[in-house]
Amino acid sequence: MKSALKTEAAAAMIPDGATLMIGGFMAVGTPHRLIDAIVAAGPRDLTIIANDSAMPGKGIGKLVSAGLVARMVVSHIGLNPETQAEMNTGRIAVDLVPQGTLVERIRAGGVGLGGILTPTGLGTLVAEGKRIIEVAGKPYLLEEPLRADFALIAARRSDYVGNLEYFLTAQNFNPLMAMAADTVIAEPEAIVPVGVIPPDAVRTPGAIVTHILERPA
Amino acid sequence: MKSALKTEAAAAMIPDGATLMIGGFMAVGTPHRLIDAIVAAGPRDLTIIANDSAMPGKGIGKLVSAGLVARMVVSHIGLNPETQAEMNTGRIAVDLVPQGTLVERIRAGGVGLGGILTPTGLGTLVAEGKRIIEVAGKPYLLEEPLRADFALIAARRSDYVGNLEYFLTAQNFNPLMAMAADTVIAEPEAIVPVGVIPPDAVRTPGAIVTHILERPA
Amino acid sequence: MEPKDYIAARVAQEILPGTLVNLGIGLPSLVAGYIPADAGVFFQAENGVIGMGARPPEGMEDPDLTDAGGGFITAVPGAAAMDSAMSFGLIRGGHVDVTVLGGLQVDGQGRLANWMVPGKMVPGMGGAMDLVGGAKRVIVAMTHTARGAPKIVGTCTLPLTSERPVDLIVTEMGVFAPGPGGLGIVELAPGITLEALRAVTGAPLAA
Amino acid sequence: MEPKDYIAARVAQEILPGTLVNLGIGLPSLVAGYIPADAGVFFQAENGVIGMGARPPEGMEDPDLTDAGGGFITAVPGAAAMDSAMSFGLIRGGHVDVTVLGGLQVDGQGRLANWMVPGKMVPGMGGAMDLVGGAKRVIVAMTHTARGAPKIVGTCTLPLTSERPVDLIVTEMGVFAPGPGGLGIVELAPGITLEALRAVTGAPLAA
Repeated sequence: MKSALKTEAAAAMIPDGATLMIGGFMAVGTPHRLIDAIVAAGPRDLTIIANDSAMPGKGIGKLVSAGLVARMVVSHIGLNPETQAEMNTGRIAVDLVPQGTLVERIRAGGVGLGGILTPTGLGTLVAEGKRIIEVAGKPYLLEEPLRADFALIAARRSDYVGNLEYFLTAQNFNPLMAMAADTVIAEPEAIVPVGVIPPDAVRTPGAIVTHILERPA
Repeated sequence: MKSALKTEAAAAMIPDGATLMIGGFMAVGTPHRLIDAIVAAGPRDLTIIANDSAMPGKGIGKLVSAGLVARMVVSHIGLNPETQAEMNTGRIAVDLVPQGTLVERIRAGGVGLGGILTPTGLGTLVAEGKRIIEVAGKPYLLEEPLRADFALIAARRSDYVGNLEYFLTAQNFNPLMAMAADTVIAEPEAIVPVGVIPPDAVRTPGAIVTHILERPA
Repeated sequence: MEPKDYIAARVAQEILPGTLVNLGIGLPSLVAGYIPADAGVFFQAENGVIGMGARPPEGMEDPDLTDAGGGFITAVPGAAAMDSAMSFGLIRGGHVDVTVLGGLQVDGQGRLANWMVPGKMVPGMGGAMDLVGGAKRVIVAMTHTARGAPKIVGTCTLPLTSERPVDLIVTEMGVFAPGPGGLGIVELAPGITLEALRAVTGAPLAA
Repeated sequence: MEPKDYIAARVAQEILPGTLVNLGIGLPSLVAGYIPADAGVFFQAENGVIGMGARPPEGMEDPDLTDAGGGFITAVPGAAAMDSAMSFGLIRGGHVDVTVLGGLQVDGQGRLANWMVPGKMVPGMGGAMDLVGGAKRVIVAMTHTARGAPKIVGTCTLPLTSERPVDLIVTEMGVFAPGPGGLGIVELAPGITLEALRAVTGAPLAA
């Protein structure tokens, strides 16, 4: 059982230079209250692992605008001209990763795999500097696992065990990232009593959730 | 939309020498009606990929007793003395695979990975004949994907799109195997109208299910 | 009819009933409007839903149901929601029947470039590399030229999306099947001559 | 008290409140009976549930809720069901705090053999190799001898389960921490002398 954590206390846990996985897809399924609190706390030189950098003024875009980000590992920055500009000036180092490969690298980090073999990226810029392994006569790129210091997870509901339920397309990377970080902070829209979420509706078991964020104000 | 398939018609699709993935864990979450119909139809020299061979007279154990199996890729045969005896006489070739590795090999076959790297099995009999790949200075076994001609899937509910819902520990390997076979036959306990299963309760999308078995008699 | 509408309508003819289809953002997303509702076609949005429906009426948008471009959508009866691992497992595992994508360049053999213009525009590949590599059939839907210059070229000068060739190219000038022997002509759009096509096509036409 | 009950009760003292625990079948499964219900310990059954509870009253068994041995169980409030990929992802990804497993042999450095006796008994490894390699802490719970022969040996003659050493061995004779220097003695069971231990232990004791 976990008691809910104050949003400011959660943000204060994140030091300069931390690596954060942040759930969401174009700011849908992103932990918005945590991001606002991190912008207020202002840790520097963050590495962000996420699907995308959203848009200026929304979700992860707020961390970019606040100048807190040193490096991003993402699949898409097309809707955030600020990220593109910061990449071009070299202020933010951006690793672009095919979305499916990003998913599998995060999953590998969470489930203890040493890497995965994928054809995605063969013969493209993505293959540069990577090992090619042949299996059954076909070449594959060896892609290595990703892990983070913190995973910031948006969920629809949590109970006080930390079991998480997601909703429609707000699920996306959240359950994968919750497996792949040393400290997992879940930001639910609602917290319900233990026993209310049916076992088959739980997508992230509470055993791997370190902290539950307090209810929205 | 798919109309429900007669059990006998489903069993008749399976030729001699076919490779079948069959869901279930000690006969829980196993498609029992399909297995009975296959025993009746009697295809020979089957390869079975499954967690275990259950017990004599139950689930996959019936296929073993009927003498239909030439090869098994499983993690456990401890509760089925018939499988052990058939292995010892060489009548059934048994590949024993660590359960977590079996899961990941099936998943790899379903999601298009060329293989996965795992520490499980290093320094044991499981490592024999396998490649060892180093990532970040640590050794891992390269484990190759598994696929099947047919996946026989047990589900709690299906709709006529083929969307599948599972229940508690009857889920186990079913959603993974449904991704990894050329033909997917789902045996639901109930079939409900389209739109009744909430999108977030679907664990196997109907788009990958080839046939839905008729309701239980 | 605008070129993009012509292209979208023509691509729609390639979509068989009962299939699972992923449409890229922009022009490809228009294809959905030309598929009959009773065709049993399910559209995937790779951010995590199969059974994407049209934009909801105003006031009925849900912030937790969007497409891969972040736009509001609906869910058709029989829709399924999923995480990114399942969504891309479907794409990379060969479970998506058709993907329709835009293109910056395609060569005569079908190699596509659609994710960056070095030094100018680097949006990232998103799911494009996975889709081109993983879908059973890949269709490029694009205008035939960009500011007068051919987009079907002898050799892509932009970074490739995949080394796997696409299966079909649909433009306002026709339908083309790229192959080792060059660009095959499946059909020419009404009023387009071979000379007119050749003048704005950078790749050799197959014999 | 039977040796197996003594062992199970002693292992239970190693389980911290609020942890995620996987118990093997047989002797290890008895450990659950010695953990207070209010300790916030969640038990995983690797066939797909966290929050496994006791056997249900007769007539209230559910065929879709079983443990990894196929026996009927209940689900405690806050339980979560999952597929095998998630269940083993938790095990292999280091999310399980403690696993308690039986053993056929363990050497003084902690290498465990518990999945086959060549030519005699080949049940298969099930999840044992994943659990030994993946759990944060691995405890072996077993009787000290089998038909009078030591089960803690100088070198395992049976095939290893993992090259990763286990953290603790609990028998009816005491609690032992294997290590590179040999078998460390954490405690001796009441009435057990060092001589008595040495007589039935095949591995060198650490200084």
